[in-house]
Amino acid sequence: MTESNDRKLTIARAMAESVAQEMRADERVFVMGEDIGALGGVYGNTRGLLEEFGDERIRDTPISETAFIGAAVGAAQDGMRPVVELMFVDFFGVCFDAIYNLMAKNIYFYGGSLKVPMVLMTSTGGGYSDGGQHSQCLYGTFAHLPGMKVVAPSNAYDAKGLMTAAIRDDSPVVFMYHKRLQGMGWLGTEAGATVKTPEESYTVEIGKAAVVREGADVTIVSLGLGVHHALKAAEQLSQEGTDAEVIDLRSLVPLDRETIRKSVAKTGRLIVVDEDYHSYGVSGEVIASVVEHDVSVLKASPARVAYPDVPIPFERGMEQFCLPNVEKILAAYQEMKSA
Amino acid sequence: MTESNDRKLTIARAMAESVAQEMRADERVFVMGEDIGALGGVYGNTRGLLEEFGDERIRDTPISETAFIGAAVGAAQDGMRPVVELMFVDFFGVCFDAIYNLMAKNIYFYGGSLKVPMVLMTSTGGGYSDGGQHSQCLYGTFAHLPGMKVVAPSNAYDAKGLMTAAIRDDSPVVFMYHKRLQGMGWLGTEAGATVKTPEESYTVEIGKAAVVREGADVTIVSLGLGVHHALKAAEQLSQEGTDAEVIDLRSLVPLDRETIRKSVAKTGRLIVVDEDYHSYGVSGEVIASVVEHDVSVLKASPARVAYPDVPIPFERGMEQFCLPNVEKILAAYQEMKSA
Amino acid sequence: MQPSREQKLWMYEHMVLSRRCEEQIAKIYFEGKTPVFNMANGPIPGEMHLSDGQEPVAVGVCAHLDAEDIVTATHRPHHQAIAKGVDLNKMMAEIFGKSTGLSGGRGGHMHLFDPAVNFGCSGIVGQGLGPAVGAALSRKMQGKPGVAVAFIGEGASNQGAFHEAMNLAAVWKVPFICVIEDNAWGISVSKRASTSVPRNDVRGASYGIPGHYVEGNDPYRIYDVVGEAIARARAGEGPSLIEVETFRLAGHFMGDAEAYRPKGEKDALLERDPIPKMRSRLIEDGDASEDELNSIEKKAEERIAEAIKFARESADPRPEDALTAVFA
Amino acid sequence: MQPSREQKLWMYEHMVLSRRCEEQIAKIYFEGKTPVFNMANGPIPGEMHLSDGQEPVAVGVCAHLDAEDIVTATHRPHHQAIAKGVDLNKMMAEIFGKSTGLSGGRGGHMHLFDPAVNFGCSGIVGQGLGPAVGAALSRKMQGKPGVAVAFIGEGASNQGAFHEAMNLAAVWKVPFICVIEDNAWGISVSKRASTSVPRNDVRGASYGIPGHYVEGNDPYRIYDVVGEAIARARAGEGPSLIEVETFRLAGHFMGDAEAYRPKGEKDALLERDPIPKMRSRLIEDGDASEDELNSIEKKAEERIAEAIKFARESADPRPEDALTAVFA
Ligand SMILES: Cc1ncc(C[n+]2csc(CCOP(=O)(O)OP(=O)(O)O)c2C)c(N)n1
Ligand SMILES: Cc1ncc(C[n+]2csc(CCOP(=O)(O)OP(=O)(O)O)c2C)c(N)n1
Ligand SMILES: [Mg+2]
Ligand SMILES: [Mg+2]
Repeated sequence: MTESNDRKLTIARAMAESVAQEMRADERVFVMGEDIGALGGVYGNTRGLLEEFGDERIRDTPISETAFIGAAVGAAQDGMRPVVELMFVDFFGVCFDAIYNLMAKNIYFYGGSLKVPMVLMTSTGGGYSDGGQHSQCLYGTFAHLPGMKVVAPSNAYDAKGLMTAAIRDDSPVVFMYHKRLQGMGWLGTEAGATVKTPEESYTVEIGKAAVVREGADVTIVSLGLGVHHALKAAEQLSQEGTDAEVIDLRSLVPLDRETIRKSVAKTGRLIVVDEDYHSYGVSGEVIASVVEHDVSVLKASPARVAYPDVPIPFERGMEQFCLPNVEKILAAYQEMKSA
Repeated sequence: MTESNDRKLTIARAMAESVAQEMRADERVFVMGEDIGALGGVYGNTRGLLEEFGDERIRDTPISETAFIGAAVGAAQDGMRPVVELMFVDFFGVCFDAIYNLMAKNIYFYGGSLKVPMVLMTSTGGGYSDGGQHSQCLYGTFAHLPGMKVVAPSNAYDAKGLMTAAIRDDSPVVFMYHKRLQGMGWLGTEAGATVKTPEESYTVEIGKAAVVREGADVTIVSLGLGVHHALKAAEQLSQEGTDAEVIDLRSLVPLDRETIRKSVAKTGRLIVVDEDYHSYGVSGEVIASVVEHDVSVLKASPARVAYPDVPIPFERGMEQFCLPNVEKILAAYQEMKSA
Repeated sequence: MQPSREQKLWMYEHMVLSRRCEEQIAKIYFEGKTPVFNMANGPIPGEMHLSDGQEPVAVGVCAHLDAEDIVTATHRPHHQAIAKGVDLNKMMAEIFGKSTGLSGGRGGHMHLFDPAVNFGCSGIVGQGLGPAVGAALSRKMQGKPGVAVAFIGEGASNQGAFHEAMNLAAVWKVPFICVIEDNAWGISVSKRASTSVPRNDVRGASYGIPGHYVEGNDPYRIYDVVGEAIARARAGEGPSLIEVETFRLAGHFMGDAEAYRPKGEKDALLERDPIPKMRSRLIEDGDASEDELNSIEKKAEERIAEAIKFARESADPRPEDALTAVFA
Repeated sequence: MQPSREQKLWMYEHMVLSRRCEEQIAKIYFEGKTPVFNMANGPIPGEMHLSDGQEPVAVGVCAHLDAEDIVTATHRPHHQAIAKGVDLNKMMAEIFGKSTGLSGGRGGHMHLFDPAVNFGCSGIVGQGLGPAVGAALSRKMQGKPGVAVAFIGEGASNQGAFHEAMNLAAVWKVPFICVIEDNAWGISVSKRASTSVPRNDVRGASYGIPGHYVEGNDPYRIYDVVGEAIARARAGEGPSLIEVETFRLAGHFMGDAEAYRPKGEKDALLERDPIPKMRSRLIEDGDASEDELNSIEKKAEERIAEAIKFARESADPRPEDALTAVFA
């Protein structure tokens, strides 16, 4: 018999397990979104919930993101704790007012006298030829605007713990899960995302990055799928005698600048890997956060491996050309070393 | 009699003049938006147009931003050249799909076989107690996403030239004008924005920053209203014998990294002034663009004077506490020097 | 459904309260803004949307509501807030941006939130619809009483959020009512230029729910029609859509030159001011004496004066408090 | 309005073309995706939304359209593209992601754009509505002929974009028609669970425009009702809203297990396949002989085979071309 703490879960199952546990413990928790009922979520993260909790608490919605995300805010303010899904983050354009201007600002407009305990979960990422309106990450877009916490796990352990923390948080949390980490076979899952995950409920603190590999020569900062690229690159670098430290941000808001700065102070070198668009996003912020604090720690110009500033093409060769990958990380390090 | 080239215009009038000239020259140009007809635009930038061109070409719209911005895209693809207004940039949340996913991506989805010649003009900025849903800049939000050019003038000369360039551009251009530069008395206009503006038509190239003050000791990069703060800070610094160079970005997409890098290579010091939110935005991007290119040019850690990551409060003291200003720029320089 | 005498007097009282509030704000708004009008200056800076003329809608609706019921209001929220029972001192202090304000000065006049009476509003046209539907859903799921009313303007009825919220409320059959204040203008754009139907009541059919139009800016008729819709909602029979004819006697916001209005419109409207009209009616119908009404008016004046005094005398927030209350 | 014999044969031809297209794509889609199904692999990677069963809507509408007319289609666009006359080779090459594709492989199957016949589509539910209204406005302003048709699904009718676009088109009285393909499902969510009215035709009244519902997934009836609406639009009488009953014989996308469908639904639908139905009818009505239809079918098969050959043999785009065509 497998011990509970040996059990491996996909991120999809880890998310569903967290939601189910919180729903059992707290009847104010409920789920809304498109195809999260009978279908169990396009990315599997609500599978099994309808069967256990019924359609009052697991609510399929019309294709009306503005209304149902706005409704989640209203319900959260009225004492419920909704978990609401935006099927693809790419769809945020039809409902961002309800997210960034309403969900994210009402605590402030209430002067802190009310809570807005809700989770907005949304899928991110490309790499499987889903085209320019179904493959974006948009991490920077969400993280730029105040009033919402933003998390993005790279593995099932963190996914479960962050989801539980998010549901228990009295502020709105955006939970961005990467499709290629979900463990849906039909998307070609990254194996490293499926890890040991305790059955019992636990939380992972929102706002704390994880040093997922220690090293002394270069710091590679990433999130979501990029963490796995970074770890693989680190493996290869270690064969050449270079010892890379890898930081999994896990949370974009709050951003754990301490952990990043400490690491770069040690290694003197920084590469940021981000599947979101290159400019005005995560990669720029991480670099600026380091150098504004103390530029002298850097032994070389920092580098970013990010998605270029172009819409995401459908065709595989073109899309792969644009995506971050292990080779690009290695090349960035080579350039850094030879500069 | 005032010579034509001595004539000073407000940004509002400069914008309206550019649009009028282009409408006279090209009957495909027309204007759509809320209250841009009889009212002449809440910020005055369409004043006089209805009288000259009539309500077929100067179209007041319903409060339906998704529909009329989407319609502008359809009209642009069909051979027209719409200039469309989103009254406050803060309202982008109700219609961003039509902007970032449609307007910005259709040229790509057409494989370049069609043009999308349209201008989206929108007002930005706070400082006059209009509260958290009417005072944002959101520069980073627009600049982060590919497929749209983004300009933000700091004075009437640039505003007219950039508007003319934008209308003549075959790609979508977002024209972000700062309310406190418009020359609407009721908003307490920054005097430096009202400058000599030729009557004849001309363009300012999109994608070129301007060195608006030369200096050797520190580079201050900004845009819009921030440029005026920067210039005032530079004046004060010069009294202490410090010679600041001020760069007016004018355009966020494309971003003129060359001009910034050249300047910082000369001065060795960088301060970015941005009224948009601090994290994941313009300030981080500018800093990263410099250090990723060559970190060794910096003699001190770069600094940013940006809007903190909080919603914009109504009350004057709180809002002013958050906004960039001359004192904060001077303090940033002091800290940089003493570090 | 007819209002009782007490309800009529309550309505009159709250219409007068609202009007006195707006009159005082209008006056104070110009402090510090003369000789040069600069919106950023004075004790009440920023945009200011007054509700003069629209008071009947607020009282006709809120006469049916208790503190536990939910209201999401618009960018023009004072009459609605007052009718819903928002704390007047805290509301005025918020409008002045004081530390004692509803949100300690963070919100301002477009962002009045009072959890004690379940009142909220927003600066984005149509933004309150979703939250009202969600609050109504919350009550239904929790088995708790309460209806949710979203006020919007007639201009907002062409915003996508309207359609989505109406449909969602109808599909989920929650206790929700959308009340459209038809003041014929969305800033400078007339209803005719923006709305494809003369009256929004017909749009109820798009959601399989009752649609009503109430003419005449008449508090009693509003009370009547809204009462039925609220009874329906409380009985679990689902949402309704009600459009109410009203008018604004002021500009869209303070400083609005109103040049877009046809000549004579404003004067004609002033003739129809609902407050003197209700006053005469109360007397004609024998519902109140001059004295009673004088006393109501005097009290209202005092109440507003007190709120203004409270606001003026309250401390400014500490500037650095701008950084607090972002998260719960 | 009844289709002529030529039009009927044109309709049949394009229904068959579309069906052969989908059948071939369905087959090829699995190349490289067995034994392990991974959407990212094979000559046609990514999501794939097939239109089997919905062909009558596309042909019933497009039989009225010329190349100059505008169509904005959905995420399920093949039948609409084929009926609108999109270049088949380039379309297939785009679906395969080839350099010869409509956008050189940048778009893929959800982003088929052919300026030669004014055809576009999108991956966002309801996104095509605004552009269609704008194109219609453009024609009106330029005094050029042309109507614009936006296709959407019944699920999309609850998106805010629908409401805004309908209202705008009606206020501006532009030559625009919204055609709703009611296949009863939005992915796994039934129309009943998402839409507050059984039929969207009633929503026309919200915009003061005609609303029609066409039953039976019947190409002739669709032709009839759409024809009137298009004539109206061409005559400058403004927009219409038409919902058409149809059904999808496939899953929402390829790989959809369709467990949400009630038992027996799929089999019942297969019985009602519109293509064999039209075939029999053409013969019964004496509009075509077996031979003629066989020949149409054979040609369609060949045409699709040719398009696939073209696509397969075309060169891949250069990877670095991903960086081009961002701006005009
Ligand atoms: C989404 C959005 N678009 C535009 C605006 C700007 N705006 C504020 S009030 C207003 C007019 C609203 O008209 P209506 O709904 O009739 O309300 P009224 O002002 O007449 O009370 C507009 C266009 C906004 N706040 N939000
Ligand atoms: C704004 C938006 N929300 C959600 C989706 C995801 N999605 C794609 S197709 C679809 C169902 C659409 O249903 P319907 O409009 O009936 O069209 P059908 O698929 O039945 O042809 C959904 C929810 C999307 N693409 N865009
Ligand atoms: Mg109005
Ligand atoms: Mg459907």
